[in-house]
Amino acid sequence: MNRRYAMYMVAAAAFATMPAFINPYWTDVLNTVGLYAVLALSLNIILGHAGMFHMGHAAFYAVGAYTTAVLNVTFHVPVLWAMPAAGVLAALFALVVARPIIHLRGDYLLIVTIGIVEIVRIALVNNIFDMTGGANGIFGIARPELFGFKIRKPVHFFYLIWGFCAVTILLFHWLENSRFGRALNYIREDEVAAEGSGVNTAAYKLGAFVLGAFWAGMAGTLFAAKMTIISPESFSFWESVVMFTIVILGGMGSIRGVLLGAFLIVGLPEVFRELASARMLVFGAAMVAMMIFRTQGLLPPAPRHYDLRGIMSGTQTREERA
Amino acid sequence: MEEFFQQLTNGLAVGGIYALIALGYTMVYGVLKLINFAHGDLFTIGAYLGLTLLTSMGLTGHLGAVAGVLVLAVMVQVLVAIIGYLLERVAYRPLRQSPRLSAVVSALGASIFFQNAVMLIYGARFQVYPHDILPSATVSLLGLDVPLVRILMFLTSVVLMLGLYFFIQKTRTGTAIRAAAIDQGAAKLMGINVNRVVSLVFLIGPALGGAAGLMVGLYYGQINFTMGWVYGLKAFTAAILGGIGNIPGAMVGGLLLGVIEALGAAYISIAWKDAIAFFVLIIILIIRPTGLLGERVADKI
Amino acid sequence: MFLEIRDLHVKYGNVEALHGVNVTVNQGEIVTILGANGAGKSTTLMAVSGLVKPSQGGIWFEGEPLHKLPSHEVVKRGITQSPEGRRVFGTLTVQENMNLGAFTRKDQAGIRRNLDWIYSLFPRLAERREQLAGTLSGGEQQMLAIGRALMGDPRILLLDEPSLGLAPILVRSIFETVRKINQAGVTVVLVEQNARAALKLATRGYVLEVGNIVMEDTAASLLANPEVQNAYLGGAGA
Amino acid sequence: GTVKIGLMCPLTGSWASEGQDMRNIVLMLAEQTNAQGGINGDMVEIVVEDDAGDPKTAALAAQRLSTMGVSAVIGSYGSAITEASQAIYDEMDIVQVATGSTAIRLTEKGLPLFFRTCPRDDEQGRVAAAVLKEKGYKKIAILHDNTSYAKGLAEETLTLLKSAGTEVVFYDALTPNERDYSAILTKLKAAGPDAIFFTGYYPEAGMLLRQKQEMKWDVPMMGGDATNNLDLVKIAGKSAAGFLFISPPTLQDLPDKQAKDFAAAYKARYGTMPASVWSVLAGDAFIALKAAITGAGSTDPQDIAAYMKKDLKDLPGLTGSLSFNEKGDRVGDLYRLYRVDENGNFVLQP
Amino acid sequence: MSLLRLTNLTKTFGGLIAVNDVSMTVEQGSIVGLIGPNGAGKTTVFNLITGNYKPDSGTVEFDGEDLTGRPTHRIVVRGIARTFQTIRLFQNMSVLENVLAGCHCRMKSGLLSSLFRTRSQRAEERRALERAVHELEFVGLAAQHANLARNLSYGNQRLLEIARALASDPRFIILDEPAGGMNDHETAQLIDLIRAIRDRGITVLLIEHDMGLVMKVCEQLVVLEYGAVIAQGTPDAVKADPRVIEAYLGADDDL
Ligand SMILES: Nc1ncnc2c1ncn2[C@@H]1O[C@H](COP(=O)(O)OP(=O)(O)OP(=O)(O)O)[C@@H](O)[C@H]1O
Ligand SMILES: Nc1ncnc2c1ncn2[C@@H]1O[C@H](COP(=O)(O)OP(=O)(O)OP(=O)(O)O)[C@@H](O)[C@H]1O
Ligand SMILES: [Mg+2]
Ligand SMILES: [Mg+2]
Repeated sequence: MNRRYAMYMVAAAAFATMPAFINPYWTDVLNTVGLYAVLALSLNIILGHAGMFHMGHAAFYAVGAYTTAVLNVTFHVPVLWAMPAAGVLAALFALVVARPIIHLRGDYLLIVTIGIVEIVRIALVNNIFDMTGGANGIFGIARPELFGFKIRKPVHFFYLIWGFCAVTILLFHWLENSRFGRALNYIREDEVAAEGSGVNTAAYKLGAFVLGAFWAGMAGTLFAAKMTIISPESFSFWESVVMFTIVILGGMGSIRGVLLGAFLIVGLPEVFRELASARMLVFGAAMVAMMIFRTQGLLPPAPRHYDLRGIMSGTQTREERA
Repeated sequence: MEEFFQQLTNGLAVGGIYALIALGYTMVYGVLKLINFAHGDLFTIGAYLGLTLLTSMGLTGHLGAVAGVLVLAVMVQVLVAIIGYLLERVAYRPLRQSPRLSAVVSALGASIFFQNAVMLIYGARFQVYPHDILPSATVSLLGLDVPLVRILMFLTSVVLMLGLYFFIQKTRTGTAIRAAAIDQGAAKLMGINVNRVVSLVFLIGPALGGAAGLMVGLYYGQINFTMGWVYGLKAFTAAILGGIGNIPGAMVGGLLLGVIEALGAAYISIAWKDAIAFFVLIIILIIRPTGLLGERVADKI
Repeated sequence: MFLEIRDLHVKYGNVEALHGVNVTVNQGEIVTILGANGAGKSTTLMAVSGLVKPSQGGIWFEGEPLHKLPSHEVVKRGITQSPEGRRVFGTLTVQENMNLGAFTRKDQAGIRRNLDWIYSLFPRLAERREQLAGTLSGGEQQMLAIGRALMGDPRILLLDEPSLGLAPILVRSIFETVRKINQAGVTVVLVEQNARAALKLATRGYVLEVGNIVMEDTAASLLANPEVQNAYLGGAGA
Repeated sequence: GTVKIGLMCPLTGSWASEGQDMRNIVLMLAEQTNAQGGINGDMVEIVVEDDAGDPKTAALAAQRLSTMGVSAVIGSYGSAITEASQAIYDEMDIVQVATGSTAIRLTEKGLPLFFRTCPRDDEQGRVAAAVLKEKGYKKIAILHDNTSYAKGLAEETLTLLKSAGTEVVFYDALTPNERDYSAILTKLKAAGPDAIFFTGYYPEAGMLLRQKQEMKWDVPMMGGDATNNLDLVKIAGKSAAGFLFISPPTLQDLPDKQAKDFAAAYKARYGTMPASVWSVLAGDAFIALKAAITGAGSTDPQDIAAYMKKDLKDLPGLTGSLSFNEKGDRVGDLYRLYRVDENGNFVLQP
Repeated sequence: MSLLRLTNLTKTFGGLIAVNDVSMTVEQGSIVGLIGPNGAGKTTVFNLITGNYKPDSGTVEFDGEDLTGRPTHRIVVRGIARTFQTIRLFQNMSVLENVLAGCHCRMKSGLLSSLFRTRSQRAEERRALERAVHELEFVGLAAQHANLARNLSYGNQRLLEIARALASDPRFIILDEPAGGMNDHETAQLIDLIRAIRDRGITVLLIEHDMGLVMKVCEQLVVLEYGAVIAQGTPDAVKADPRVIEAYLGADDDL
């Protein structure tokens, strides 16, 4: 176990030195990857772990980004200070909209979540509350500052975004290996049996939505800060599809898989830039090919480890299993 | 009041097309439990193939409008059916035993592929069907002038729906399709050739989609490579609204969606039209969680 | 040879479940396969029906290699199965399930006759013709699964634990029915946990242990065999 | 050495056709320039990046162009897309000449290196209101499509009409990329306008014309400059007759030789004409940059920008003469009124 | 006072009366069998007790408390655990995790303490693991703890369901055909297990068609037919009841 952690640490450290070796463009590509990684990790809680077909995550992302933009541009709240507010508002929104639909099954939930993201987008385009700037969106969002340092260049954002991503990975890893994380998996596997084992399935499903939305809302802050201008088309149904694809292609419920998925889904179209007009054609074919090649996702979740030393009265211990 | 009826016919005309695409969606979904996101693009392909055949072969010139369009429709359906069949073999069959959502992602990939393939082959510009192929006569209905073509399109949708419904409910092959939809293994034990059933469904569904594409091309005239995405999403919504997997449901859902959109645009706001439609959908699903005509089998425990 | 399973190996992923099973069934016999949980009994039946494919060896029916046929062709040859876990079509009615059992048949009159006979066998099903199969009780579903397999007018009937979940009175009538069907000329392969009843009914029996046939004998000898008694009949014969 | 100029345009996505025309035009002009000995003896190299008509992709494309040593970038088409890239070019000291981005605010930010070859929405709104008034329409219906551009124009016109005392009986937005607008037309008809002003793009305008005729409703309709596209007539067919639109002049209406030569060369090379004036504006951007680099004798972005603002006056371009003001906006009266005649030709109105 | 008391329970599906005015009690510390022909309504009675179905009328009282209409997960917390007639395990999770599902309702840590892995959360997790392993050892599946549930044989899957139910620390356990698909040998072991469960102080109510098992372990039997109770009493008395013989057992032979 410790050896594994050490390996992850080394890999993370190596990754942290990346901006020194690549140009700002590729650094910015990595930033986009990181942003989608955070988003997909938050969707993974709902889609991967609880198994709810949610294709409307961009709605929560939008709420977070617009909250940030309005707080910053209209009320001059520093961008990073707006982050908790963005999360909370997105979570509240999730609480309100998810409650009545939580019992819907599979594809019915899927279309309803698509509906929610479309309604949000249309509301933004139509300048709801006279605050979202309609189709123009909101521009002039200030660059974030951290301890007096102005985050401006791609390399600055690299550390902001990937730092946030690292924290997300750690916390979600803990969450996965807890009562909460397991309960979501029970619901995914068999809802009736989960309820019959004493899991309050409705509450947990709602909890997954609220947590996922909270995180997506915070990712919205990062996005607003990075772009300095946001508009409704950045939160279309297609955005949700991209996040959805990252989770499924990477491997439902697998943090490593979702990270890899983010690299591929966001990174490949950039790699294919040389192909000009044909790049999306190749990308589409690559998506099909990858899915066929790894039908369970690229890196399906590894079984959880339980340390049974001192618990098993017999001779068998964790090591013997391996 | 006249405006209301006018809007109703507007809604039914649009809804008829949604319904036709939704039928294909629902067929495929019924058997494979697969949301075939590429279905909308098969619709686009139908529209483009129709245009190519129309302009290259001059069918309507040689055979006259009615016969020409019918021959054209058959050719388009056959071609799109073949593409649908190949799609299933290449992108979906290898995923038959995998988690359902894997196939959904494969479908999304296929959709991107088709959309861009059409763009590369035909160009990104709008393409336009020749004008005046269809008769421009209008029929007086309840004091309204309704274009004849709209009525014909609507009737075509209804006839296809009824035909499909009887095919699924009453014929031996239809029963086989329904059985394979529930449990493929058990269906094999009944002596059903499941691969053939799936292939058949992937011939019928895309053929319907292609027919709808041709219809849109002929009537509205203007087609482009992204149109399938919008229509596909609408049709998926319609299928769910009616209860996915259910053939009359797709019809009812499609028509209803068209009417909701028209009335929403007329009496609430044009700009919020789609939001209103989704809102109504959500309310309906909250009340009836498996759609209007969807089966509601209690989970026997 | 009527039905012959020769050196059958089946793999699930990387794990081999059958390691070379040999079973022969003569026309008109009732052959039973006994074995503990997970021994591979259901796997064997599934292989005959063509739902799992052998990695080695195969199955021959009247000299024809069945394992090379897709499963619907196997059914056409007259081999039907009442599978483990019943697998009724939950969202179809009882009657539609029965019709599907006769999917490969064309003789309408024969189908009618068969249907009446099965409904008289299981009056409960006749009462519930229009009920969705998924809402039937466990035992009712079991009746439906057996009835559906009989609707195929089989030459060989494969039964996987037909008595599972049935009330004692019905268990008896099921075994009685199997005997009658057999007398009418249908060959039967029976997998049962109720080993005693199965052996009483059967002509011959096989014992399967973790993917290998370990015993093969006439039913009477197996019934008298102390090893069999110990392992499958709950100790010394009652 | 070489002069590197970037081109950022939508090669994929919904606006791919505009982007592909932009690329064709700029590549052709660059080749011609190189054939004539380049700029100041240096060959021109065009670096094309796809922005997919999407702000996020545009930001990445801008980052990428910034790392390739370009001194100026042409593009892009949509205002929101251009806006997502503005800050990046500004921070990297690169001249940007937008081509189809008409949103007012783009040049109100005071970015020193930003230019555009298209006119602004407020200019067009002013012209539109004037034309509608001059034609004597009393009750006007305004329809837009909720895109940033069309809505801006609609709002601008609405304000001007209202302040001039003209009654606006209808104001709403349709959803672009649909096929059936009869529900909207039915509602419009019930409002009883003398004329419809549609500020959106040509595909929807074409469908509206077509379905308006099918309803046998012959109210006059006018469009903004986004309807200036030959495909409009292809889509609308005969029903396009009588349609009015305001726009910068189309290629064939420019009397000067440069435009005529360009049109001939384009047709010879690509087999068709550019579909819209917007892609031609990318050609103007190239011509302006070429003149500025030649004139300034330098590829330094500051020098180029300074030259374009101070010294570049009345340069003959494809769409008329090119000059820029302090803000980077193109100056001059660009808008003309067009009418579609019975044969589907765009006829310049006096 | 009885541990479980059902009073005038009725449940219909459409026109079908699946459970018809059933009243019965289960005493603390007993093993009671619920038998009857197929489709008599036995499983439905279980579903009414555990809140999977809501009764049309009648009440379910547990330990003096009215549980009618409560959500299932609340009922589990009160101390009623169950197994299912058709096995419902979390097929793609490990055997150990399946049992941990049972522990869920006895744990407290929520979203935040899980997210931040607090000290009390870790301690609680440790205790749950101990409990889960204990239950696996109790049913004899400890060696399989790391296997996926779906890779267990049918009989072992049934045992795993029992372990999961036991891990919720119930006072009352209901088993729906626990011996289904088991041979005589395995059934004999199951009988020992059921007795051991009772010896832990847990009251048992079970449905079973294997008369051998029923006669050996049950102290009390209730017989349903067409949704109604037609007999109850000791196994010997019920076995001799002509109505039960006619409806359920059939003519006596050595089956
Ligand atoms: N779909 C499957 N995937 C993986 N392994 C399987 C699968 N089906 C069966 N097995 C394994 O194959 C072996 C044989 O299983 P099979 O179901 O044939 O046994 P059986 O004799 O019918 O047992 P039972 O009495 O429990 O029905 C077992 O070890 C089982 O775990
Ligand atoms: N959800 C449902 N919808 C309709 N009918 C149902 C439903 N659940 C059960 N039934 C019917 O109610 C009756 C009682 O079913 P139940 O499952 O309780 O029987 P059971 O006594 O457990 O039988 P078995 O011993 O065969 O399992 C059956 O006739 C069944 O068909
Ligand atoms: Mg078995
Ligand atoms: Mg039952």
